Amino acid sequence: MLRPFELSEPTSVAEASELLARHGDAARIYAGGTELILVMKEGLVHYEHLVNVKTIPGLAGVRLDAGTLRLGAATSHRARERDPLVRQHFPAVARMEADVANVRVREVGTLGGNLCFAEPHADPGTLLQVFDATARIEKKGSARTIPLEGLFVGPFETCLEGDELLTEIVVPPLPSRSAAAYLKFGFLERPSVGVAVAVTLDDGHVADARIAVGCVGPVPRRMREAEAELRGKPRTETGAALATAGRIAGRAADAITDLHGSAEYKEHLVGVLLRRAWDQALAAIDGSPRR
Amino acid sequence: MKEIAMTVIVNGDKHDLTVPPHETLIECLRDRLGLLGVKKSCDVQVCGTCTVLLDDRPVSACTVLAFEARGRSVRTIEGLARGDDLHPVQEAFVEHGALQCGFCTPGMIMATVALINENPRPTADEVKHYMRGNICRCTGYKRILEAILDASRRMSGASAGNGR
Amino acid sequence: MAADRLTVVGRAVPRLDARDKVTGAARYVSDLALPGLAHARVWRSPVPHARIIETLTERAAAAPGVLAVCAAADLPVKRLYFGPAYRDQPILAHEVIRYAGEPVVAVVADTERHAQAALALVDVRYEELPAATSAEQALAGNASLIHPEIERAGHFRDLSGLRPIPGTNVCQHYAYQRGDLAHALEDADLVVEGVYRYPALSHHALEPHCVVARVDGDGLTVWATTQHPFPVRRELADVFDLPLAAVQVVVPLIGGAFGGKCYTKTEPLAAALAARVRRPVRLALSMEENARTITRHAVSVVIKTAVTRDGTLLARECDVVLDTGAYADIGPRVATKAGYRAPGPYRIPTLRIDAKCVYTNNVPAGAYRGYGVPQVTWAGESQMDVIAERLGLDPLALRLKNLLKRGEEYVAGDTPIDGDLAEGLEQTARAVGWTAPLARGRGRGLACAMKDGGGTHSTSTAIVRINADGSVDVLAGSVEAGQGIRTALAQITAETLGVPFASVVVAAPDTSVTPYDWGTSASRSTTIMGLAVQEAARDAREQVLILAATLLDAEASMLTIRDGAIAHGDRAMTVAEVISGHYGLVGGEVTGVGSFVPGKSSGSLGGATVFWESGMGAAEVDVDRETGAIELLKYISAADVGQAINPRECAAQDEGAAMQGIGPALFEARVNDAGQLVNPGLIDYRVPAFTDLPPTLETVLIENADGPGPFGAKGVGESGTFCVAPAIGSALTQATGVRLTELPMTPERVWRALRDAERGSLPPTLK
Amino acid sequence: MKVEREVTIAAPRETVWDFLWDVPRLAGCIPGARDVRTIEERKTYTAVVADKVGPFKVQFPLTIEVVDVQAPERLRVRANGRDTAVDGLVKVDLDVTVTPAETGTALKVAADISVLGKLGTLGHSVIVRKGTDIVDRFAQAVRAQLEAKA
Repeated sequence: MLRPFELSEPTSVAEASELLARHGDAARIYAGGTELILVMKEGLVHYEHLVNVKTIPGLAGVRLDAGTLRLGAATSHRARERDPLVRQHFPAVARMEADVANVRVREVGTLGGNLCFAEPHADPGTLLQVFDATARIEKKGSARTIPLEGLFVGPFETCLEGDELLTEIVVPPLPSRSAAAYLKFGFLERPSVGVAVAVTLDDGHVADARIAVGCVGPVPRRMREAEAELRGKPRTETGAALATAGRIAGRAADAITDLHGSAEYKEHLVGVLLRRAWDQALAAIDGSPRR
Repeated sequence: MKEIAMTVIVNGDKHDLTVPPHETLIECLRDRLGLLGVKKSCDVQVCGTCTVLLDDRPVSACTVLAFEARGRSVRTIEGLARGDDLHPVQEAFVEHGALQCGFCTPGMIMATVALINENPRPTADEVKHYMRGNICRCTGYKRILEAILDASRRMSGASAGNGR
Repeated sequence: MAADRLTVVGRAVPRLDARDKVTGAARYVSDLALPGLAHARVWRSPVPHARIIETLTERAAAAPGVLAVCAAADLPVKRLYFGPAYRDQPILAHEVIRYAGEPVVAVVADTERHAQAALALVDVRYEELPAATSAEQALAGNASLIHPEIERAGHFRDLSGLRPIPGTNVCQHYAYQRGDLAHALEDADLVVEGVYRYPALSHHALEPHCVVARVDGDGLTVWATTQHPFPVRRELADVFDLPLAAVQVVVPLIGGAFGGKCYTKTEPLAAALAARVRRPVRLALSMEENARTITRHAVSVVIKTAVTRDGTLLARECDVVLDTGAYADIGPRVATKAGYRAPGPYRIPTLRIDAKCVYTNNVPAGAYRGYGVPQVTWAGESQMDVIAERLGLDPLALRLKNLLKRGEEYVAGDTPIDGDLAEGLEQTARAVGWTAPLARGRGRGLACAMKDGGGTHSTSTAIVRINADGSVDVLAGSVEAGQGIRTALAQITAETLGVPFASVVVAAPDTSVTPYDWGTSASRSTTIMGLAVQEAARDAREQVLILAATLLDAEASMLTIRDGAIAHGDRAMTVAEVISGHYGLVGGEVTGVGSFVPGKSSGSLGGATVFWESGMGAAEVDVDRETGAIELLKYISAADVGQAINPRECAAQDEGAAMQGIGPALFEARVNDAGQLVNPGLIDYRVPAFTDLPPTLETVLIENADGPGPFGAKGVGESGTFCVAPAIGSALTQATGVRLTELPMTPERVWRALRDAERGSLPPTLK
Repeated sequence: MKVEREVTIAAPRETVWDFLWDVPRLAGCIPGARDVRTIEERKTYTAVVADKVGPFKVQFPLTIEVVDVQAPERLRVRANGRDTAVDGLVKVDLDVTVTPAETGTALKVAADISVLGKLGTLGHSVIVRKGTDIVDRFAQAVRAQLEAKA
């Protein structure tokens, strides 16, 4: 049962930022509420003041800007799951969104809410990193853009200042002869292991390889040491490199033993999902000129 | 604490309400409007017994706040039948025995209406994916799947009739 | 009455409660509101074992809207302890806390919000005690006694013979032996032994427990989500020292039960709080609180089987240990039944069974669909496959060779086998394509099991009232928890009376109106309450025919009722006309009474089973070798229903039971960390979802009209849960060569077994 | 939930053992601990431990009880406390062993941490990670104190 709180409905980022600054720790941004309302109902945390960002025009929307995908922080998972532009130009993103939680959470939950609540067992924060996505963070009078990877500080913790709002995620297109893929594993309500890859081929070689692992560690992270194993390899001789990259990424993921499984098993799964996501990405490249 | 005045259309009826921000949609529907067909079970958005349609989209009434229905339409299980004339999905659930204890049935049916509205002839796998968030502990899901596929056939085949 | 001349029984008529349930009109206890209703919330212990020093309730009592804050001593009751087997459970923890989650203090307030807010102001000072949070720990020598002395409740005849082991945490010890064990072991060509483990489960019926209690005058009315209205009435009568007639228990529709709502749970607390505040009180639990109220028993089984080279079973030894948690609930009977059914549906000359029901500092364990059979079948049937493999025999042939035949004796004194087990298993094997070639990497497995159905010494009484307009009221204490009992009883009544199905209404159980019934569990209601209803309907029918005979001037024995009318020569009268004709006014009614009382016999459990409920299962799986994930492709379940009263509902019961078996087979389990339940709610406790429906889920109904129930019916509620785990387990083995002995067969466990097998270390089970 | 960490400290065993009884400085090594008070010398202490996981702040008034002392090699302590705001309860059984090692002293910290009540539902993995993190930082802080001093 929720304890009472004040709701304010600013109509601009500046107004929202001002409200957050004024109320400090007692205030929290409220978008879809699919995670925030749960922990408040559970009594784990209480905010005197919720700042509704859905009343700020311009935060919801999916636009394609010269091939770059601009995702409003307040757009729902279902919007990206079903948007023709996303499905055509960023099919991996649409597929990932289609498997987030259940259809009701996807109808209401937003990208900004998912990323800023920063529950370790989540999907968008992992996949979007392999697109080198950036996050646009605004507050009254100023704005900054950071790599999405930098947003996550720890479980349930981001780098946002008290009066800052995440307003947009910008997803640049992959180069030609590229494709991304995301696979996850687990049988509980939240995923146990998530691996994203983006592969670029050039003249039969791996021109670029990007790998991100989520759900296993405290935050979703790019695995650059593992990526180095694959860059430059002939596409037909990546077997050994993928195995090594899988081991490196598995260890670097900082797995722990918990309800989702043992650390050892999670590390193993990182390797398995990496190879399968890799194969899926290559198949996508072969399937069409650019994905 | 400032209450929010709002107009909402629930099952076709207009209601002018003032709700505190912390009131959930299920509290509003059950306690204020007496719509006891909306069921509360897990209260953490997993089981789906509280599924209602907000502008024809399935949401968890246990976690969506009541004021979010401001200026929008809400449809609950009570709003499907027209008098004694059941909605095709309701009919299919009865005929296929797609219910036993009935506690998941209102949510299951509302999610099905939303599914068919969005995807008139879903495949079995599409039904399973869409309905993954509606838990049933009694039936084993087989007859619910059959009822949904049958209802989708009838509704898309049904030119006239109440294929709402 | 031969099956072909049946007009209502045997037909898939729509459920009586279907329309209300698909329109949202169905009402459950959790929907009930009464004027002046107060709301209760419970402060639960965070620790598994402690001595209560002091309960600090002043601040909570002063909080807004609070009507009362009660610890055990504050409850206006004559008897604080209750329980169906032992009177060992306090309404609120008294002096000692025995499990994490145990209710210690209750707050009653005018609104739920006020009750919730006041709960945070309750504090309890306690001194932690060493806790035994597994059966092994509770059986260890140094374990402290969780219940130094226990008092038998004396409510049930079969539980009067309980045998706790003094000075230990064993609250029931069932032992049975026949034949010469040493001799059999010598004669055997192969002796196989194994240890099998089944996890504790949460019922997670979608409607959590809910009770509304009201004290009026000197009596008490309780609306409760219970499967046992009459035993709850008896318990409440004891707690408040009231005559049974002054206690009314009403049970509307229930949102799923599966055994979790058997016997008494939160009813005494709600009633005591209502008595304290002199206002009706609603105590509605959350799903997480449900998981801290009742569970399925975690069970370990050490099983040893002696067999000849050609696969003839000579002897079987079963040592079964059940973790029954802090309070016995109905655990002692579950342990007894688990032991009794451990050997399996086979002809085994020599047996030694030992079953122990062990107190621990975990959440109490009680009834759960299958009542011990899925746990012991996991062990027994898995071992049958080990034997088949070691002897190089086909698992189907090995079972057919040893399955008891119709008329054979399972145990001296118990009812001979009343079904054709071999036919059921063969049909199951055919349906899964047992002999068809297998795609690469896949595997098939099958299993069979049986339980003594119908409960022990259980009795039911029913009343059938034919009203003056010909409509019929059935008054029966059976609870509708989704299994379709109201529809079945209406079909039995309509068929027996010869009136249209639509004219029959089945009342909700209300102990002040519906006659005594032992309870709704053990797949008993269609058979036993069915017989009572059938007898009541015959009684009413005879009375109508006698009245009609006088009005039609005919011989009663010559007359019959068909479609609500009695024809004689060219004259015909409707039942309504007969009744109002007799009473000479529009009113009046004919009332028939019927009851079922079990016969007396010696059987090992002190009572012969009413029927045998057999279940067969076959599975086909594929296995992802890299992740260990088992993909269930096909599951076939066979149920011997004798005569299906409603074929669709029978099949639906079996499919639902199978899905409840798929959960613990593949992923479902409570995680207990030193007495702390780590996964109370549905985010971390995985119940089967839509995506777990295999491409093929098929039920085979076996109908030979050979059951003791009306029209040859038997019970079907539980058999679908029996065989899922062992069938999937042996399919896994056929596909990959590895064999697991502990459920659930999660991907990680399968992966580890595959990896160990690759590294050449002996697969864990074949010691 | 059991967490074990071992660090070798470049300091003689007696120094490490004595440090364990220098309550104010030892308390300084417990992340988020303050207001450490001695109730009964070498027997019972109290302290307030505040910490947070993202937005979820907790504050536990801990009573710390020395359960067993086997000087100079083993010390067992039990701490528990309740955060009434979040209705969470933490229980820690700490088993600290101090044994000589080639390059100084091996300090082994074995903690059995259980977080109960509402807080427990935050998610099993978060608690396991937080518990591991606290024990790590405690062991490192002790080493830092002793090696700086030595």
